[in-house]
Amino acid sequence: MKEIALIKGNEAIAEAAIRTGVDAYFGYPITPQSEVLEYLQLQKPEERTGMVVLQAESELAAINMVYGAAGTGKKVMTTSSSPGISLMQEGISYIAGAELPCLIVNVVRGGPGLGTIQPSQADYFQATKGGGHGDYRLIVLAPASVQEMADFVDLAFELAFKYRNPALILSDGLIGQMMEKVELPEPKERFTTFDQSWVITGKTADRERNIITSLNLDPELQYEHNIKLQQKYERMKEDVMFESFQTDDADFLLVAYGSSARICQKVVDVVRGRGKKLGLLRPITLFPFPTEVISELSRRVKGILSVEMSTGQMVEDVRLAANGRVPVYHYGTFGGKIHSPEDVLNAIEEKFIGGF
Amino acid sequence: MKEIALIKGNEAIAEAAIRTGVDAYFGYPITPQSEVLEYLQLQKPEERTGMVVLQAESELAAINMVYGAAGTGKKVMTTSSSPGISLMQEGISYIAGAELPCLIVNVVRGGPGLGTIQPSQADYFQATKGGGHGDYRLIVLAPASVQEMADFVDLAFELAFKYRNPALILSDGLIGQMMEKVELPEPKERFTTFDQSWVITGKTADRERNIITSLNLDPELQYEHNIKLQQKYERMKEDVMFESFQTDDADFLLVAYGSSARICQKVVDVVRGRGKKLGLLRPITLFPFPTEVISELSRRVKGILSVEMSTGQMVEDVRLAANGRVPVYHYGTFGGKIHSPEDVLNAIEEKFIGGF
Amino acid sequence: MKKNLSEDFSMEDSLEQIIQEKNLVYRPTRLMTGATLSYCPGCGHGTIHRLIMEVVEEMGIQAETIGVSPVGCAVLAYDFMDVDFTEAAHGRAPAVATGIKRLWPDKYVFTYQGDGDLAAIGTAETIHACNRGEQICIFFVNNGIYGMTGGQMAPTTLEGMVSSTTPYGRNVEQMGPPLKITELVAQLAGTYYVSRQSIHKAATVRKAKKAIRKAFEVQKEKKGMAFVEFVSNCNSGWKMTPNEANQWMEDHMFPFYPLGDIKVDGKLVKNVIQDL
Amino acid sequence: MKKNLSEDFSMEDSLEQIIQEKNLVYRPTRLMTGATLSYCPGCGHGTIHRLIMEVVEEMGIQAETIGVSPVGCAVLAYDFMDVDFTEAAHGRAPAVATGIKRLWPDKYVFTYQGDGDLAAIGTAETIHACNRGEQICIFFVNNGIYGMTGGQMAPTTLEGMVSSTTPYGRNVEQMGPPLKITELVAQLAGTYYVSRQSIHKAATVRKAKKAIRKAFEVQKEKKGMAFVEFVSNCNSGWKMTPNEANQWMEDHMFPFYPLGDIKVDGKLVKNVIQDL
Amino acid sequence: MAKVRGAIVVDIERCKGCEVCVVNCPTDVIAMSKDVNSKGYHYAYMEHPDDCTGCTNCAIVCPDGAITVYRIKN
Amino acid sequence: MAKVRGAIVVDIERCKGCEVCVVNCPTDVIAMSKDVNSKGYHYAYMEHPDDCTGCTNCAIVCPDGAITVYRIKN
Amino acid sequence: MTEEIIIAGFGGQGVLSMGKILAYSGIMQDQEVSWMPSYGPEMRGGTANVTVILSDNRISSPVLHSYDTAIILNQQSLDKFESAVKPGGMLLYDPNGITRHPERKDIKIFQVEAVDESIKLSSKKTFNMFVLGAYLKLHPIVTFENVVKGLKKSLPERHQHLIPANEKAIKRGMEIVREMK
Amino acid sequence: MTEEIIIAGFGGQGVLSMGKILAYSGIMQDQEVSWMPSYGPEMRGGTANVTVILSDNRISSPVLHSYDTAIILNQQSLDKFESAVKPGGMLLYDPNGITRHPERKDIKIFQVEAVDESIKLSSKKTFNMFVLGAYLKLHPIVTFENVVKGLKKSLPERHQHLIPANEKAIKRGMEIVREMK
Ligand SMILES: Cc1ncc(C[n+]2csc(CCOP(=O)(O)OP(=O)(O)O)c2C)c(N)n1
Ligand SMILES: Cc1ncc(C[n+]2csc(CCOP(=O)(O)OP(=O)(O)O)c2C)c(N)n1
Ligand code: SF4
Ligand code: SF4
Ligand code: SF4
Ligand code: SF4
Ligand code: SF4
Ligand code: SF4
Ligand SMILES: [Mg+2]
Ligand SMILES: [Mg+2]
Repeated sequence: MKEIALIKGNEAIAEAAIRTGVDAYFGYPITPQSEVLEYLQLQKPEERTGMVVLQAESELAAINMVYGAAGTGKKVMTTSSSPGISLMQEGISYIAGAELPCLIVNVVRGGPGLGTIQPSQADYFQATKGGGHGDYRLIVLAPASVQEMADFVDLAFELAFKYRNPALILSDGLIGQMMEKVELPEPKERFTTFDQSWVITGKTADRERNIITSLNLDPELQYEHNIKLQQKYERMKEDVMFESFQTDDADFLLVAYGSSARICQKVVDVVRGRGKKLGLLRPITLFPFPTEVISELSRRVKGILSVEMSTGQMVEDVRLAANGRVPVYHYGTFGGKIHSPEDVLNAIEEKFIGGF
Repeated sequence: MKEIALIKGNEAIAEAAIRTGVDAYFGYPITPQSEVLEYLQLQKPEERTGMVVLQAESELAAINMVYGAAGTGKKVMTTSSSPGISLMQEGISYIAGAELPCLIVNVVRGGPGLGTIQPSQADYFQATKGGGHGDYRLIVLAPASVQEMADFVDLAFELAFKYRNPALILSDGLIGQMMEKVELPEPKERFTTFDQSWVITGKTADRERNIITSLNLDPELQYEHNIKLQQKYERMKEDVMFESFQTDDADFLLVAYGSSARICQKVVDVVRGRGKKLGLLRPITLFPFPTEVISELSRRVKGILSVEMSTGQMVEDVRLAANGRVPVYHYGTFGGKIHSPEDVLNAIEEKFIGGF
Repeated sequence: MKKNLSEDFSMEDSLEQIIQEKNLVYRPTRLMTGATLSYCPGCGHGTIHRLIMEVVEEMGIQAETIGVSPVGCAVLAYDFMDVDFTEAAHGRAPAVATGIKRLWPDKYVFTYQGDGDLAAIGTAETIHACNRGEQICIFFVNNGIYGMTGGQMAPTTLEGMVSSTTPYGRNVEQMGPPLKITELVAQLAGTYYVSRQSIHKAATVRKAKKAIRKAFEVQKEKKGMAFVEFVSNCNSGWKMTPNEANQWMEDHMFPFYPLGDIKVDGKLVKNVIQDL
Repeated sequence: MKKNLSEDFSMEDSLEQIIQEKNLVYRPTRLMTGATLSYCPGCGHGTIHRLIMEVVEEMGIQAETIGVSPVGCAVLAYDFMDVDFTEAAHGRAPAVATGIKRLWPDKYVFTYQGDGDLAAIGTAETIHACNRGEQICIFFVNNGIYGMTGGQMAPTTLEGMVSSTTPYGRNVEQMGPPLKITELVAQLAGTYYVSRQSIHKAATVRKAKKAIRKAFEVQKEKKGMAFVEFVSNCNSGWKMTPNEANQWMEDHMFPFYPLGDIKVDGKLVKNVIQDL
Repeated sequence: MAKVRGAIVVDIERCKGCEVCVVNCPTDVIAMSKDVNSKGYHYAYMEHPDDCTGCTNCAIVCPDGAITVYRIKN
Repeated sequence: MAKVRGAIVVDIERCKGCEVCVVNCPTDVIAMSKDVNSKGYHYAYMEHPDDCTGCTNCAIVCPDGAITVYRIKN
Repeated sequence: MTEEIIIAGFGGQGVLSMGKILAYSGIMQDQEVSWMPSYGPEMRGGTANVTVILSDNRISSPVLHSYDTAIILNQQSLDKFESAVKPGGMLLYDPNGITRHPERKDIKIFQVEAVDESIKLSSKKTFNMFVLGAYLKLHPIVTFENVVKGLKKSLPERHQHLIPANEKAIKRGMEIVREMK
Repeated sequence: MTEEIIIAGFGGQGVLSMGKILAYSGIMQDQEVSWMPSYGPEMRGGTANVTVILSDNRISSPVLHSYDTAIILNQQSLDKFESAVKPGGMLLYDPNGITRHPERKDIKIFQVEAVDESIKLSSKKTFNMFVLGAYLKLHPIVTFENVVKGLKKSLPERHQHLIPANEKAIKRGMEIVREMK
């Protein structure tokens, strides 16, 4: 029987990390995600599973510890929130360039700058388009419940190792701080079966040196390297994930991820209750983005509303998917303000004039 | 009579900064832009104009020195290249959040990670969509010549002070390292006529404290602050800038900025020489993006090719502008490899089948 | 007899007679804004704020003073001290202050930073601003913990000390020993005055204020960096009452972070090595 | 007479007789890959690489050793030293090495860093890795300049020294004095062995190699951080010939950066304060 | 012999009831009220006003700047 | 008395002509060639082979690891 | 069945843990639950609130702007949340420190003098359990047995000995709650 | 008129400054110019090249993959750029150190023995000026006077005394250039 717990999203991440055999965590405190490190330290994962947990001197150090440790081919992660994730951009670009698997969690808060510590979804661009320099992409997963906070840790590592690419869980303060009933993941061996031939272990006589680097002084080689990366990003499409709520017969479509999707679910319930055909498409992977299904739906619905706790970021990807076929609107609150189902309802009434 | 010089793009930035009365420069060496700091130090700007020049201990320190100094209401700048700019993302988000005018120059090189030191345009997303956290935008100018490297310094400050917003010059190693004939800007007083009421000067009896901050613990206030920022970003559209080459009668359109636009100019010349109607639209401001003119042109041309030294970034904004009216293709080299006019010609032949 | 005398006096001198403007011997400085401090009851931040403002008031330099607040409990310092302020990113206050001071060389610039801010994430900026001898004051509040984010371990957390990220006490094998950053910066040529103070007792408050005054005087004369550490309590983070916390501080913090001047007039006045 | 004797010998022993495998007394270690070094003629990086590999060879730990290369001229160190390597972002090598070592506690991990990398942008990572006493070796090449990017001022650039960003000499008023980071880290409890060496003369090379050996031994015994600085030339950046540069180094660098052990067996063996 | 007499005024609304003043008063003048202020804190007051010497100790250690001190010399 | 005799072999293509070996040879054995190698460097060679004691000084200071040393005792 | 509750008061009054016990109790009887706190910078004092949802179905939005029940423990919270109770819903409050009492006519209003009672019984630490008891009396959405199970689950080891006191407080809270007319 | 030139050789041979003088000379006679170097990490030795364009019209692309003229100073550069000369274009090279000579038949090929001549005249530092002279003899796109002006502009103060030597070298270069058949 599965073990049930009532825990915060942040704690779910930490507990899942221990259970699914994450080898190391390096992090630095920042609201609203400090519970991850705190929970780990309390649980003595060194004793439970041998997991290494270290509080770094900064997010900069943390991401570079992750970079170093990820080169050992083990499962390594960090968590932070918006300003801390910004500090990691150089390091993330290096990890992507060196093609290392690892997990980064951003429990987003309102920005820009110091902003607020309240929930936000305004780091979508940074997560999906590469906040760091150079052409790279992260695998981006957007959990919408505490259960998914727990489940996505292992999922993220599966994908990260499959593609040798950093994965990012884009959560927010709402899901991080909220408690829900969670089925805890089954304990898993601290061991991965992924190809480890590239790993730094110390060079033995039977092989060439393994080198973890993102440098190619020769632009021709770097060009080739970029092509390889692009092909990998293309391949990731096979792992695109989303969830549909009543989209089959929908006249109008909401697109929302993470906590906004939770709120929109309620909206769909309410609107359906009024007999109107509203559907919700929830991207689970933000990269790869579920472009195809939205493109498909855009042929069937009369309009699309992208709902985000931002001034309008994912809406661009939705528009690119709809490619002018139907109007694509944006509704958002931001700066740490959370929209209520009522807010979204109002926006729907306003945008889909006559629609409801 | 104007003074003519043969200097590198990087030196043009530095000389223009001295001449147009920039008050301070804080920076850290990185190829391919170290000449900016080197040129400044050689010129003794402290003596020439009183300009402050300081080599910081890192890009992190540099951007935060800029943040501090910009609060004095003076003209303050930094320059770096891709990895260094990634390190600045937290600071840039703070500056945008606190609404401080300043100038950041990114002389882009190939990424991701340490990548190469050769020219690239792969930091477009980072520059235009906010590589840092939270909803903010930079004013982004893309020079295509050494002359514009010189001219855009003052232009950037004009815009930065007009909107109290950080401006970024998105250049690359090609323009930074290249020498061209430059008309040097007229010397200008080290003085700005912009509103300085918000500046930290020391609180006098006749006013309230001036506070530079990006913090609003109350999400309602941060929400209001974000709305104010959004309105500002909307207003910036009045300063959108672009250059058209033979777009009036064009059947097909190239869109390219910066050094790619230089290469595409040659392509237009060649193709026009063959009697085919190719045009080029060069965005000068990447934010605000010339969405309207491209949208307009998309009603008239048969296809659009976005040419960038990246795996495809600006092309998204071009697609959003074309909104499905015509096919929008991408052609790019990347990773520090520069495309030649011939490369682009081939791409045109391939994409616009039958077009040429 | 004395007591009787005293009782006599109390008969004549009613409180009303004493509490008169002419008898005023201490009022909180007007350079505190009056806004309710956001700090926990008994937290030292308020006292340090007030002392800084008293010195600014006494030196008459309000109109020339700019503060830089950190990310930490004192992030809102600008709501309380009535001078112009810039709020810096976590750890970057010395760089921010450098930027301000280089452009306003004749104004007074100070940073106000916690131990997480100054000695963890901001280590590089601290060391280099001190090494360059920036003409600023750094006021460094060492409460051995990250107060604002809920009491996590700071670089200054003592060995064995419990925090929310060292629930079983700081294990120096794993996490390293507490860092005496003040002793380190004292050795840099750019620092001119370095001192460690506390503000939990009336006597130490008086000394601390003198140190703050000295720091501003150093800045006035452009002699280099003036760096004053305040060992203070975070009763919330330590999970004690304020008075318990202050007592614990005397018993545990002071032996490791001894009070007093460390560098005066550009010269070390203490064997900083021994103390490390 | 002696000379005659010598001439006699030269008659008998032709070069062919001497140059035989059995007479071999020195060959460059096989743990250098053989790739042509990307360094300028006479640059010390090559020698330091070789010494590290000689020690790794002698200790027989190639299969357990992982290097971390910096951003700096030695960025391509992994092309030359025949061990597994990770290339770190500018200044972050100590954090990267921490990550590796914490997961491979029984392997040997070393960083190789320049003065810009270690003492400017990487100051925080350096101080904190040393303070935590990470069980790694840091090999720190102090050439007083940013070699790779074209000879800009480093934190270690001497007073008055010309570089591409101090074309009129380092002005310590503006830019601060050179920073002796090695003396600072020697004072942290986490460092167990700290030494300063040079590799421009045969005698100093021999000493330097001993220091490297000692550093690896410390790591073997998990005693804490072993930190070895090499004062070296950047003849390109200094705009001198290699031999001029080495002479200049003796005349100018060594007085400020005196050679020798600073901390041995966890104890300071030098008055680091005096030297600051 | 001239006797110094003092008095303090506590800004009840600013007081957070931390009791730091209490232990810093050399003559044990101060105690905490039974009542709470509008923020729910028990505030400081002079329980033994006669013993106050106006030494200002309490005021200068008060983190919230809640105390004003008066003194007369008789 | 037994006399030590040495010899060095310079890997001409590895040598970058830095001359560090030259000043480090106690017996002034080494000089720089007039010719250049394929990278354009004048390389080191034994100008006075008879004086070489095989002390290895030159080899251990050579940044490019271009020198191998042999020695015999007679 | 779905019950959407806001609990609001001063930090330190046990608002969050009351919500947590409620949520745990829900789990004990196989309900879906969510517990969404307000959060802010660490500071003693200040206000705190938590939204708790118990439901037989999957819970969509954990964020609400209107509630079936509001449990209110200070004036600021009353000012903020009185209007957020759904028509026909319920407001339960402790009158201690309240200067402006609730006025709505379209909801049911109840008082529990938990502060006074907890002082009276020298049981200040279980103050929030009196309130919880009052709530359970009015809305027995979870059984007493499950609440005790929830308590056991949510209290750390070192506080398990407090369970009897808590049980007592809950029961007493059930007795002293009264409707306002 | 537009002239697109690549100059390539070892670092230290004065490739970049030759290009710079040429560009300056162009400016002196009111042409548009661009000068685009290869750049890399600081290291003595290695190869260096620069693309120089002189034109009467606005210069579009400063990056080229084919050239009117290639000036080649070592074998690697010859290998790289021989094929990039436009048909009908010109290749000028110094035979010193060249093991595989240019072979194209559709371009004009010239030699200047600048290394030898500069050694002969003990003027190794002005080596690149012999090459420049040779080029100018073949392509007098800028006048000698303007080249001297360009020299003056591009040399830093401390090297101005070298101008006469440079002038001499240019003139000598003009004399010793010869076409290969
Ligand atoms: C880049 C970044 N990382 C982390 C944080 C979160 N954070 C805020 S305050 C703080 C620590 C504050 O501790 P300290 O400097 O000791 O100040 P105190 O609150 O103890 O006075 C942290 C880690 C942040 N805001 N930004
Ligand atoms: C974040 C970042 N900033 C700056 C640079 C540019 N950079 C490369 S190497 C270097 C300095 C190297 O100097 P040092 O560490 O002293 O090494 P050396 O080359 O002298 O051996 C700099 C600033 C970079 N690559 N990344
Ligand atoms: S958390 Fe600690 S440092 Fe922050 S206000 Fe409270 S007592 Fe002071
Ligand atoms: S630039 Fe300096 S440090 Fe770099 S290889 Fe050359 S001499 Fe060595
Ligand atoms: S002024 Fe002195 S004597 Fe009076 S209450 Fe305060 S501390 Fe006590
Ligand atoms: S020190 Fe101040 S805040 Fe604390 S109890 Fe005394 S008067 Fe109140
Ligand atoms: S081995 Fe010794 S004696 Fe022989 S050449 Fe080398 S340094 Fe000179
Ligand atoms: S030290 Fe080595 S590289 Fe330098 S000249 Fe001698 S043999 Fe050649
Ligand atoms: Mg602290
Ligand atoms: Mg260096």
